[in-house]
Amino acid sequence: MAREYGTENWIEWCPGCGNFGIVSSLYRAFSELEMEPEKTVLVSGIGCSGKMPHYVDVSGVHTLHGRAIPFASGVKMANPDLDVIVNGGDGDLLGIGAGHFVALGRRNLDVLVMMHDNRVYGLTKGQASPTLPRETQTKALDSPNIQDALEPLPLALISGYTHLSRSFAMDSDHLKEMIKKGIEHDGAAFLDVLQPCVTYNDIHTSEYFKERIEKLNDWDPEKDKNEVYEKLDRETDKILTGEIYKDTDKPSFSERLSEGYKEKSPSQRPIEEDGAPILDKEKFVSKFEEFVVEPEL
Amino acid sequence: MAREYGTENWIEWCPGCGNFGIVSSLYRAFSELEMEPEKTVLVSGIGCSGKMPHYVDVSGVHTLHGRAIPFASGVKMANPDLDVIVNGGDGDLLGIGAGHFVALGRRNLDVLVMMHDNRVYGLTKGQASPTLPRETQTKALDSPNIQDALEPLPLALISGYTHLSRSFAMDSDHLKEMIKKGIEHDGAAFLDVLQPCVTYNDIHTSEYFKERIEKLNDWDPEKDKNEVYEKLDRETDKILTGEIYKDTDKPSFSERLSEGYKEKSPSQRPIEEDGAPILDKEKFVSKFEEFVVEPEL
Amino acid sequence: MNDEIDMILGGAQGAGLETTVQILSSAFASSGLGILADREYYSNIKGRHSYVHAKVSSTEIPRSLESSIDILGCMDAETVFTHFEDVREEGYIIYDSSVDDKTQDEIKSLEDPLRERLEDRFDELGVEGTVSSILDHLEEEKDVEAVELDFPSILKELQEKYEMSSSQASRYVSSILIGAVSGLMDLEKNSIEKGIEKKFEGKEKIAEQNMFLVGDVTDMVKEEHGSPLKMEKLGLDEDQLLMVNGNEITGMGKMTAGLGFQSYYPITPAADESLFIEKHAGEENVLVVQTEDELAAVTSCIGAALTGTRSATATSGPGFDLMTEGLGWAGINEVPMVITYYQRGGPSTGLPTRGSQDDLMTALQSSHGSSPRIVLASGDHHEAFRDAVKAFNLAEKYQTPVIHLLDKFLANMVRTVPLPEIESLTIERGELWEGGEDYRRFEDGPISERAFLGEEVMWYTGSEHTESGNVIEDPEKRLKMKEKRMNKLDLADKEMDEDERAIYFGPEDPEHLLLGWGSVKEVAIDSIESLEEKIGYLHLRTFSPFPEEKVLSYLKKADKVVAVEHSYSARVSEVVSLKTGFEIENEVVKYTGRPIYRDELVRSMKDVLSGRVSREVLKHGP
Amino acid sequence: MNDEIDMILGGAQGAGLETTVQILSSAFASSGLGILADREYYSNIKGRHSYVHAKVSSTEIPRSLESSIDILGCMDAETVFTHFEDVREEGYIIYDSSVDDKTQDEIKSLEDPLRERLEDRFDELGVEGTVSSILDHLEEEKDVEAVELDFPSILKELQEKYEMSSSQASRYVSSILIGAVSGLMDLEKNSIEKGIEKKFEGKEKIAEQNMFLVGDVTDMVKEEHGSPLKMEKLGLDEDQLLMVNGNEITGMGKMTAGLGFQSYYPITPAADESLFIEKHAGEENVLVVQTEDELAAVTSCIGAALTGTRSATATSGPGFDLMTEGLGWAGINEVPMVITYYQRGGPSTGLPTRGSQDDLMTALQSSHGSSPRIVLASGDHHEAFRDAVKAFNLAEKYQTPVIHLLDKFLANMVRTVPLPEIESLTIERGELWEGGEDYRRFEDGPISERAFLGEEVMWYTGSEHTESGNVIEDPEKRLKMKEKRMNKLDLADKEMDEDERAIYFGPEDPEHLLLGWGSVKEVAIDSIESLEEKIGYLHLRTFSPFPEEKVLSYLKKADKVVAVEHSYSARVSEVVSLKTGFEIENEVVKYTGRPIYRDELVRSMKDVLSGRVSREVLKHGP
Ligand SMILES: Cc1ncc(C[n+]2csc(CCOP(=O)(O)OP(=O)(O)O)c2C)c(N)n1
Ligand SMILES: Cc1ncc(C[n+]2csc(CCOP(=O)(O)OP(=O)(O)O)c2C)c(N)n1
Ligand code: SF4
Ligand code: SF4
Ligand SMILES: [Mg+2]
Ligand SMILES: [Mg+2]
Repeated sequence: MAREYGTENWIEWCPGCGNFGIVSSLYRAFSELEMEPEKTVLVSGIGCSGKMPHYVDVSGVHTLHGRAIPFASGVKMANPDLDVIVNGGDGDLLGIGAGHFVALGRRNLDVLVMMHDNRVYGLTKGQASPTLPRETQTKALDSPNIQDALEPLPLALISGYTHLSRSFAMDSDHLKEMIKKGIEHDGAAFLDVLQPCVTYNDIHTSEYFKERIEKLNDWDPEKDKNEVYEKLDRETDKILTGEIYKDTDKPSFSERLSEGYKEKSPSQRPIEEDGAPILDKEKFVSKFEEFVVEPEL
Repeated sequence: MAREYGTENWIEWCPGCGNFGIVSSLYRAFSELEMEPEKTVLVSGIGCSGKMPHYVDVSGVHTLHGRAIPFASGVKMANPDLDVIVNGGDGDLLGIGAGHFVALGRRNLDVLVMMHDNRVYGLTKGQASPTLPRETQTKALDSPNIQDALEPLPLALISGYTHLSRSFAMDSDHLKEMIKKGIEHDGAAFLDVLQPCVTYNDIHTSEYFKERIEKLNDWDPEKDKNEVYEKLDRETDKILTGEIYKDTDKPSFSERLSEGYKEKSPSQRPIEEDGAPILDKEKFVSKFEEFVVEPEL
Repeated sequence: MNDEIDMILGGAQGAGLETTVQILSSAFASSGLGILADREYYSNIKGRHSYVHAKVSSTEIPRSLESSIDILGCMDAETVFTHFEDVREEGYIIYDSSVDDKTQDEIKSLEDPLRERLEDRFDELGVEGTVSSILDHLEEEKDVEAVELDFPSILKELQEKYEMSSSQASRYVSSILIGAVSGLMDLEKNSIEKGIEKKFEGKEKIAEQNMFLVGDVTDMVKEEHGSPLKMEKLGLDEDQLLMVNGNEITGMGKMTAGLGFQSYYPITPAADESLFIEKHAGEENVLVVQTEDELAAVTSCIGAALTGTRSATATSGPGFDLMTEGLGWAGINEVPMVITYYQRGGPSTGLPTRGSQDDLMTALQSSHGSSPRIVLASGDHHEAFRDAVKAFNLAEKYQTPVIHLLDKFLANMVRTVPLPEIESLTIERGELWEGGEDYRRFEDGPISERAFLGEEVMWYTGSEHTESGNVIEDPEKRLKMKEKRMNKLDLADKEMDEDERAIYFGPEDPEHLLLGWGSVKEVAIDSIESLEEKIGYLHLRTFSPFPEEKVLSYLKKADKVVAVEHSYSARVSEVVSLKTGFEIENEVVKYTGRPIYRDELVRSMKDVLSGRVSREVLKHGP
Repeated sequence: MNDEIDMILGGAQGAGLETTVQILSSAFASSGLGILADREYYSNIKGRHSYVHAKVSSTEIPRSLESSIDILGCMDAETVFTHFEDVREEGYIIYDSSVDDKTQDEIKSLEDPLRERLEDRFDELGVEGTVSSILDHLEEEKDVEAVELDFPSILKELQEKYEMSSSQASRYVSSILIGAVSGLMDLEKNSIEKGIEKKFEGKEKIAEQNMFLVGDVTDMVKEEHGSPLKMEKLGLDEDQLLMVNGNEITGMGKMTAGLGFQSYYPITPAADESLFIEKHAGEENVLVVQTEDELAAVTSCIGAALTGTRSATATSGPGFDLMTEGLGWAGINEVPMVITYYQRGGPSTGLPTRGSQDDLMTALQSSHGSSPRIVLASGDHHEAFRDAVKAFNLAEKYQTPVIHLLDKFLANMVRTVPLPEIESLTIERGELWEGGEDYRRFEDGPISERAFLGEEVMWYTGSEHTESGNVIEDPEKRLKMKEKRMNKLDLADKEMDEDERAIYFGPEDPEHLLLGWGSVKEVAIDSIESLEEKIGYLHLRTFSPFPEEKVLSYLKKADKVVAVEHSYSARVSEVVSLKTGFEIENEVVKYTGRPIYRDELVRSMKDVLSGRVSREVLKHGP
């Protein structure tokens, strides 16, 4: 049975903001997957995008600008039974948080990262974000952008993410599917969500995206990286959406850990019995045997 | 006439360390380019690699772990007449500093970044660095590495660097040439230097690299990114060295700035005359005219 | 005729309030009135309630605000609900009569706690809860006059006249408020016109439409209510004034000082300073760089400073936290650089668009180990300008980082101020290398001759180092170099006039003392004047080096000392105790992030001076 | 027979000193001797001079070191040059006679300042400057006996016997030193054997070769010099001891406390703790994660803590700076997490492998805004263990971050200690959610019932928030929530025994008081015992909440109060002044990064107590 995943909090976004599309697709994906609210954790950074967890009735951790990924990593590593989803802005994930973005790929930790790709810093009033192309001048900029854009998908590919997809905030059916695929993937998944910012980005509007989006059809994402890289060629004026890359061979982070971890994760292990440490004196001495000296007197 | 670029400081590296090869190639490159010591600035991070500036008789800025690139960027932006070269470890540039590494590419600032790629954290006694492949267990590791390696060249390519090369610390002639090409390039250049760490990396030794290195021959680096990406294919057991990619079309950072900047950079502009601000009362009032109110009484 | 008017104008974030305020302020200023306007808003782009709380005066430039107001200008019903209790006896509420029947339940953007308080309050007052019921109540109880305007029909008229769509017309609500205020105060038509022209420069059509609407509403209001709030027109005694907020005046100061490089990563309430500088880079060609994060902002700023460029970065708490490692590097490397630090409500993301003075200790103590830093704090627009210049002079003179503390209140506070006295400013670059052989960056001490990168070969390192800047671990060299650096602060302490570091306001030989810093300055000065007791205000301007003697001399003479601050625990008392051992026993604090109002400070001071309480927590302001 | 021996063993970093010390310490310990060994080294992997300074005792576990020594064991000439003046009358120098002719000029790794001092010193002493000239001088002036060993020929013998290459043989120098010390002290052969076997577990051949060499040299030395330093063999009164350094015992404490997650980014001197835990993760399965930087270390640690896992991270100054933003988030979100903070020489990279206590204010004040944190500091191995456990209990009890301060001295200090009393430990998890409807994470106060992520739906945010953890800007809610959090610290202050937060050592009713914290503890205790004056030592263990009453009561009673600390400005005095207003007027500080020696502390205390000086800066140790 589908659940309702909304909360009673007033939604802060500007009327018409693409984030409404994202949150409603998320509700739908959660419903279809029947996500358990207590076992699902949305982790976000700071930005318009970062407010998302307050509007979803699963656990939410609204963190610091740029740090959603490491917060989420700690949660997931300590309790792998939770489904952990990161929502970040493009500034959040690829500007101040770029180092963590790259590092998550190296771990292939089973987390879905959804990037609200609006090409501006929404919440701080419209500065250029790392996905805004050079020479573009959006509304709040005093002169055209002088930094080049990063390409999020190739970057994620290089970083080691094993599931890559892109969708559009205004195409709820498609986005919902991509969210589901990202959640279901076992490993680090990255979903680039094209998100119109109606207040500050007067260039990459809904129409702009609609005109350029080309949905991947008949594309088997389990491909070689080179092929994927080539497919993502940025020189064309098309923006591909869909499930672009998938690698199920590479072990996820928890598979890389010891057997013991898989059986009992850090959050599940008991640490005391009647208030006394599980690691009692006897265990202590045998565990740290090499440090124990028995003086011969 | 060639100059001597050594200093009198005792060199701290372990006997046999690949860093000796790097510094001597740098001396040679500087000699051949006749670098002016006052106009040349070596900026480094923290690590064995970070000690480099103290051994070279040009200006040296030994900064913080991970921050060599932004320090260097400030120097170069404020005084574009200086030749600025960054020396960083693989941990320094791709671990703690990965965000800056990516950001430099977006600016295409005219700086050469040389990465001492020894695949370990040398100065902190041999932990895995971001270029150490998964499942590899170097000397100081208690168990095999569980994080995947980053591929530095593809990452630099994606990030927007316009000059990419690789060389080997023990091949001084080749490395010297790569350093020269990197310095001469106008834009962000990245040079991946394979560097044996004789103390902590017993896997990626000099022999290891020698067996695998394949020098690029007849390769015109002014190629399309896809082709370069494919060429760098990591699946093979070969390690390509040489000048891999070059893009001379993309404007460098200073070319992106205003005419005024090009004429007089921040460091060259006078700010006072006889102790009084250049921006005097009259200039002030005309500059900030829109804030000036003349009450009509 | 009035010589002072207090007002609040409110509306949803993004609905045009900014425009209203800019045009009105400019009109006030060009009519020769002094203005002070605080801007309150949520961390939100559109939809949350925001307001401007202002005082206009015909006799002086106002220094502080009152919690009660003469005019409440409401763009929407939420403004009525949020502020109705602040209107004074015989005050005026301008509002949209088409929302007469609205109740708070219909207003989704209202936060729950306020909603609950309103419910209780309506019960208490016996008010039904519609907008009109509130207005009725105010009229009955406080003789407050409602300036009823039917916004939709007024806009309709505009829409028809200029053939616009209704959604286009809805953007002109700002001009309804302007017109109403203008009517009540009988503002000169051409001062409003000037304001509108300035605002809509290059968009004549829009300017015309706004003028039409303003004129229309002005007439309506005058007809109905007269101009009961017409102001005396003494005017201020200056022929040129600036109308600026704190971000702007600080940016102006930095540019006057010769700023060449400013790095920043966007953050409220600091970013506007950088954007201001970028926009006005002009022929001075200041390079403003948006970096990838604050780690890069501080380190690129240091890099630029090493080339001899006057370099700065601007940030607030979260960004500053990330800068502390870089700050330590700048300290050990004796780098003259400036961090302009705008405090906002913490901890963590806290109240990101609200004011605070809670980061004093952070500014003084962050970054591990010890190295000298200079910490200045500005209390108003004038100080902000002068400190911005001074910061660079001190940074270069003592070759050490300078933190310039400001806050959100000042950053967003618009004010008319006299033109800064640029003639009296000097640019001091400190000891510079004059050329010669064998340059060593850290030779002699405490101040070494400084050469710029590009002039000589030199080394820098964050490790302990020799005079040449090369790494050393030798214990005696360590002692020497550490002392060299720390001695700079002692030198600064000797050389910097204590009278500039702590300024006293008030009667000679005060009985009691109010102690504060930063943006409590003006409300403190106004308050001591309103108190019967003989009380002075000691204003701290420099925290490092700390003006110990002067501060102690005032503290010791006072009967009661009261610290006033926007923080939970009166940080200034902690600093005073740390630096002098003097324990300040009374405090008035506010940490809601809203400004301190004169009347609440006066009231609380009475409580404290009478000995009834030793700590008072202020709360006014929604 | 001796009951105490002081020694320094020195050699180039990476040349085998570590092995020497491990084997010798283990031999001492298993002979029932107490040992304390400080490890001094450069920020360098190979080649720079490093040494171990130890005290061995047959009557007790030593608490502090002396600046002069009985044995100087030199692996190379640099050791002779660096330490020769520290050898006592009638002491012993073990050295390689093949370097007899070496002069300091040939030793490239010597730092220039030392080189210059040596030159002057040789002039003063009228010594030529070769190794042998120094030994001659010592023999003449101080009756110091040289234990001459021809390292090359000794190694040659080994080489021949076991058919190794000369470069292989050169790695056995460590055993020459072991043999010589063993000979002078007449150590039991089987205790050495045990040490060697432990060190070379699984490498029998190597163990055998080392044993051979040790035996060989022991015999040579005994023959030539007898065993003048044979120790009494009273032994310690325990049948099981631990031999551990501070990193290890802290790691053990954390694991005993139930640590489940530890994040770290490598940094000296903290990293070894994490590596230790990783290595011993065992069936407790502690997850140790090397993150990409400290920003990730602190934030992933917080994330893990939210799941109910006892989580920690360990770092030192530069890393802590980067953690401060995260710390504020943990504060406002009431997250129980532990930062184990190992101080080292600052500012900036400073002296990265040397000790300091200069980060006290940093630990207390970093991170903008205000939120509660608990700060503990350990003074020795025993305290480190107990505090590691306590840190988690307090973090969970008060639902707030805890900073556990340690330093490089303790981190690397090897010591024999009694087995920790695990039986007396409790694990306290604080108020936990017991289930029910409508969970709200921040309900009630000051301590809310805590549920873990995974148990209930809940929200966290770094912004000011409601009881549910949703963003709010309402001023009254702000007041309430801020107070709720700050009140936790008041509660902790009430509940935590002041007697555990500040511990007094010394005579009843002392005339004077020495005040310190962290690793000055034991040298302070030893020193007051050596002074004639009636003086006590007050040891601070908890800085937040600060044990104000107890501290003040001691301070007020004392005639003179002297602060002792490894820092430039005696941070503890600043904290005391800040918290109590009491100004401490005397201080003994050391900031070379080398430990404080008992004799120098005693000497300086005499100067201070006599009133000759109020500040003394200690310098001993190369
Ligand atoms: C350390 C730090 N620096 C700066 C900020 C200010 N800040 C808040 S949101 C934001 C950027 C938002 O842009 P993005 O991540 O793209 O999110 P969006 O609002 O566009 O969804 C910034 C810089 C902050 N909160 N913390
Ligand atoms: C903020 C901070 N964290 C950690 C360290 C400790 N540290 C010093 S060097 C180093 C890593 C060195 O590895 P790499 O960058 O690969 O350089 P290498 O020594 O291998 O040349 C680390 C983590 C530091 N100095 N600063
Ligand atoms: S500013 Fe842009 S991204 Fe933010 S809520 Fe408004 S429309 Fe959306
Ligand atoms: S540890 Fe490795 S990288 Fe560092 S100096 Fe030694 S060999 Fe070179
Ligand atoms: Mg964005
Ligand atoms: Mg490395």
